[in-house]
Amino acid sequence: KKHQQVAADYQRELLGVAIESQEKERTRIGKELHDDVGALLTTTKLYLSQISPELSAEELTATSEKMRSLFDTMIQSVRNISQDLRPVILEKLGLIEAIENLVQTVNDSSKLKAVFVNNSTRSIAKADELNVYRIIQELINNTLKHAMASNITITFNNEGNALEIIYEDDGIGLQQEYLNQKGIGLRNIESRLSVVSGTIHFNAQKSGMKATLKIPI
Amino acid sequence: KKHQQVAADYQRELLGVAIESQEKERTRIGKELHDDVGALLTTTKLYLSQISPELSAEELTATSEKMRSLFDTMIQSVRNISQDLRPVILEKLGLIEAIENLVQTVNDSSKLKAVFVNNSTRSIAKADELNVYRIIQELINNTLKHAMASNITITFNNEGNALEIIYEDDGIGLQQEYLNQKGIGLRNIESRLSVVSGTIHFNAQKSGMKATLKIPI
Amino acid sequence: MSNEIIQLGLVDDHNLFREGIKSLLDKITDVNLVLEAVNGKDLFTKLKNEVPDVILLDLEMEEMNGVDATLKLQEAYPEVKILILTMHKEERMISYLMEIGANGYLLKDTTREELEEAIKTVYKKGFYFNEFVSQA
Ligand SMILES: Nc1ncnc2c1ncn2[C@@H]1O[C@H](COP(=O)(O)OP(=O)(O)OP(=O)(O)O)[C@@H](O)[C@H]1O
Ligand SMILES: Nc1ncnc2c1ncn2[C@@H]1O[C@H](COP(=O)(O)OP(=O)(O)OP(=O)(O)O)[C@@H](O)[C@H]1O
Ligand SMILES: [K+]
Ligand SMILES: [Mg+2]
Ligand SMILES: [Mg+2]
Ligand SMILES: [Mg+2]
Repeated sequence: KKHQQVAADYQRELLGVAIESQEKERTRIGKELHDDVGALLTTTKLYLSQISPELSAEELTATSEKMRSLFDTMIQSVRNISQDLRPVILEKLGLIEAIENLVQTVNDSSKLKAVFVNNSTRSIAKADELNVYRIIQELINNTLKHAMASNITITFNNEGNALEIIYEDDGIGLQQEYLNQKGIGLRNIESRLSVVSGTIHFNAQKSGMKATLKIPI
Repeated sequence: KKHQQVAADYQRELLGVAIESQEKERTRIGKELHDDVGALLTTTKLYLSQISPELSAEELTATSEKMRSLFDTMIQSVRNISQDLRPVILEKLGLIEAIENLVQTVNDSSKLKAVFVNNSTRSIAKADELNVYRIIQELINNTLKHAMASNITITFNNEGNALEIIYEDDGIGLQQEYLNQKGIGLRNIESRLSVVSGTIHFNAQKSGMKATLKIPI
Repeated sequence: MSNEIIQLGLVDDHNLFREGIKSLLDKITDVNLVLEAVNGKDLFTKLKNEVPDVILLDLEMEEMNGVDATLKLQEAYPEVKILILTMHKEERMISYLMEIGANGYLLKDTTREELEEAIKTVYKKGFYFNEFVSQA
């Protein structure tokens, strides 16, 4: 096959994966909303329907106590879903702050220790930031899911006319076979890189995994 | 440019649009959840904090009445968002029922009259159904948004080894300029067609718009 | 009409929602909760010990969902009255479930009064559809 044909097929495959993964995400969120938030809302409304002037003071207090705790669960659940969908920090404060925030969340919510070293002085286009953010998010998710690592290090450098991002973990390492037969996560990374005209390179390592990304500034 | 190069560029452009539109949707839903459901939850919880044994019967009834109506709004919001994300009828009952349901919703919620005529006897692959559903959904949304039409007709026919879908409205018609300079909606249609190896053809018409789609069975 | 005690089953995968329904049932006389299950599969295991008169059945559940459970109940326990209890209000969903043998359909954002009426009506008359459903 000619080179260009291969390129067209490759882009077409990435498109298929992008659409498939969007639908997967829609299903996941739709289910979460419906089964979780929806069920909690209807449950709370059931308790509400029991509140009436006939109730004793104790019953009234007990019922509103139950409702209060259901509210806290719902508020947290809606906040998580919407935060996941829309990284507000990125929108408001930009990429560097948003990565700081991701790293902080990892440190707070898992045993892993994550570090972000920012040596860059020039930044990428605003329009590319969300794609880079999603890529780093997926790399972190993969470390959490697959690596059994203790440390993550993310480094930003300026390299000529590019932002260089080095992502490392000290887990079990990414085997060559997974790079040949990628999941949705790694292919989404490629899709986003294709959109920002960036590259990714997985460095051979004795242990852990190391990826070097270049994003044109 | 060579033909193949053009094909690769085209697929790459579709990919960019797909990712962009996914992020737009995430932002929209994240906002909707945060502003509609999240804010209402907080309000409802405030009402809850007013409920106590000291309230008079009237006050208690009035407060729970207010809460009840807030619950109805929130439940409806969650239902709408999740229905939009994940068409359950399609998942459980298949494409034909799901199109029936779409058409019914149009008839119930707008002044438009929509008709679905199903002459097909053989069906497309289960895996392609969601893409076809999303395409028809976008065509309907476009009619609702842009066409000022009174009627929509959707017809399914078998045409050799393909499902033929004819989509018609009697509105202002789709001008050639929009086909040259497509929005996200029309390009998403092309992306999904590219994934299912289908085609779309916009027929020249005196008035209204007519599109003929072919999806391989 | 004599005051028979209605034996009720409750099938839903959401623990807190089941709790909420149970707290309503506590205040309904003549209805006795005799079976509680977290999905269709669990239901059929428990039916071996106890067969209720009426089953409140959720639709979205892992292992075996409410649609499949309805189909299987029609086969194995046709005398049991099925009262669907769900968030879904799509007309096609309702009519499909009616076709395959559900005896009633109730939205989850119900009230104590409506729940009581639905259980008792399904038990006595063999069918119950609330206002929303009869508009369909
Ligand atoms: N940091 C890592 N350390 C070890 N193995 C990894 C790491 N990242 C990815 N892998 C391996 O590469 C595979 C492919 O990753 P990819 O993100 O494409 O898919 P996934 O994470 O399995 O699923 P998805 O991302 O679609 O939820 C993983 O299943 C895992 O085996
Ligand atoms: N049924 C129709 N009748 C008349 N004009 C139409 C119809 N469908 C589409 N158009 C025109 O084609 C344009 C492009 O449609 P497209 O779906 O790509 O974008 P959009 O609907 O404007 O925005 P989006 O779909 O991204 O929300 C529309 O803006 C509208 O002018
Ligand atoms: K029955
Ligand atoms: Mg992954
Ligand atoms: Mg559109
Ligand atoms: Mg459920």
